[in-house]
Amino acid sequence: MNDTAPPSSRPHAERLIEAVIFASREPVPMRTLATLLPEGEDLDSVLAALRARHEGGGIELVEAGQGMMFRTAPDLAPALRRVVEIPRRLARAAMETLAVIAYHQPVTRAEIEEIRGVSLSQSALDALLEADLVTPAGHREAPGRPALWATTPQFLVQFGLKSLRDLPKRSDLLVEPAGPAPADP
Amino acid sequence: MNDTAPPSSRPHAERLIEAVIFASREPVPMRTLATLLPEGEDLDSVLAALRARHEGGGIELVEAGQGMMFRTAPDLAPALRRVVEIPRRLARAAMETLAVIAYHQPVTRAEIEEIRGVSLSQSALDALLEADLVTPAGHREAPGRPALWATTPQFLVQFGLKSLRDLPKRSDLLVEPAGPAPADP
Amino acid sequence: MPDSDAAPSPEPVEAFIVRFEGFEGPLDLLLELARGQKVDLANVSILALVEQYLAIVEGARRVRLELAADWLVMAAWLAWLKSRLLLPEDETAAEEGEIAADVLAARLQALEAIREGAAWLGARPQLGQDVFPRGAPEDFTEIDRSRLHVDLTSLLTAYLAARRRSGAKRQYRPKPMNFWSVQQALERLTRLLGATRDWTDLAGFLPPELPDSSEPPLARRAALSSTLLAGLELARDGQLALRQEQPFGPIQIRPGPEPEPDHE
Repeated sequence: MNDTAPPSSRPHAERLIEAVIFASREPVPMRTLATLLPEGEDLDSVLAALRARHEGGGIELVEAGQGMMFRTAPDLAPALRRVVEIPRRLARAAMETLAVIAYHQPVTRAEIEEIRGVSLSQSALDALLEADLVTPAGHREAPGRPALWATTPQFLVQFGLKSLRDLPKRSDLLVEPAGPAPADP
Repeated sequence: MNDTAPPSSRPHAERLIEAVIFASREPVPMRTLATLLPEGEDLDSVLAALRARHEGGGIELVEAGQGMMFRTAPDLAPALRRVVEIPRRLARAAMETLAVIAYHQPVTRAEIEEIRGVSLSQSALDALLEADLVTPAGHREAPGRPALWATTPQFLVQFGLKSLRDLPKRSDLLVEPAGPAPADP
Repeated sequence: MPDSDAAPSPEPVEAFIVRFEGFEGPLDLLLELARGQKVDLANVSILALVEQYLAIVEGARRVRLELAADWLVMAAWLAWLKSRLLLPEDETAAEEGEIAADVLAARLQALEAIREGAAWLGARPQLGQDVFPRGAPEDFTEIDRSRLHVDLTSLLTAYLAARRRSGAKRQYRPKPMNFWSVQQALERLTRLLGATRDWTDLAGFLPPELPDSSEPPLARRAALSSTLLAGLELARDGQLALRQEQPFGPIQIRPGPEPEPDHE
């Protein structure tokens, strides 16, 4: 065992994984964590112990994108906002555009406009690009070869999602399951 | 584990201070921390509790400058360190000098300058000496007994050559006649 | 306009006109109107929506003359839809109306789903807004620059660059080309011809500096052609004769005029 560590030391593997995730601003990929782990240790159980240890604390361990990260507990947000610098929130149009791209990706600008029923403002697209939430994803092989848009890995991190599958299903979003629209009387 | 705290069991003040220090870019000054504390809470005891909580873990609370910050435990540093090799490139002058020495060795400094058409900078020669690519090789029996330069065995290793004969012939390199020059290697 | 009996009371219509610019386009307004029906979106009355929309756009035009084109385009399409729904001319028109109403309902549902999706995203704790990452990340990466990145190509490129640079400074000095001239061949042939009686290979009269084919072939061929030219010159003057037994065979010479009786 480590002779420099304090006597009350927790398991080496847990300390190591805690340190590397804690030190990083971005989620640490599972692969990286696995390579750090001593032979024979199980990453899942180490992570479970770590999560339990921080439960109810000021920071919590979450899975975001393809990795693990610490972030502050959500209920502390109001108090933290007074101290930490906060970027502007996304405007409604940008947020809706983001939702369209998230649900329909890869999607063209024309399709976004069709779904929202309004033309896409440059400022909304700029805001999403600047926040690294969306990215061009090639072209559709159709007349004019329109550019396609998709969400970025940062999108998952920003909203604390493990993958795009974590997005609620369309049918869950509509209050009632969308049946066939009835004809008007 | 006896320290697995049930959710929200830790005091609010401790959670808040933990989160603020975690999320801040710089060490958080004591003054700032004090203003965040609810009336009647004592900062020193909160910090003491926080420090005790992380003792023996992967991270520790340390005082840096006039503020508090979290750092990974020093004993973990060797396990976390990752060495990335980024090989250096030789500067252009050093590379040219090396090439002239390789093709014309043993060669004097004056001859190198004559062939390159510019004076030889000490830094270029130093770089080659430091990289163990060239070495002094005696003196020319001529007025002033100028030092001669030649390539080292390391030069062959570095460029993956079995011997100097593996270098492409000068006549194969130079399309136009080279004019008066020392004999081919 | 027969709007007062079909459309709801004019009170909410006035409110909509006031907030007209708050809507993000016609579809946004239609969705808001559909929500106002307080029923599941799947059971919304398209006809009621159409009439409300037309009433609002009509009202807005009374207040302001200019109205963005997409509002009017939607109004025209809804007016067409209304006619198909209310008084279809025949079965085909009625069917067209039903399909169009379904399309509109589906578009409203799609927009509603996106609205809910955006709301769901907006309600999540957002990194940098509600929850915060490590503010002062530590980097454990060490960069080792002790190794050299070199290859043979860069060495050769450097050598050529060095030679080219110094070469540009040197004065151009064409290499002297020492070829055996016709004049020299003429002198040598005249001199040697005296010692010859019989047919002799032309190559035997080449200068002694070209003993064998190890010399650059260019110099040898130049000497040979000069000697041949000299031989032809002397033959014209009748001082010697030339013959070649077969094409590309050795050319031979001997002193004296053209040997006419040779074949007889």
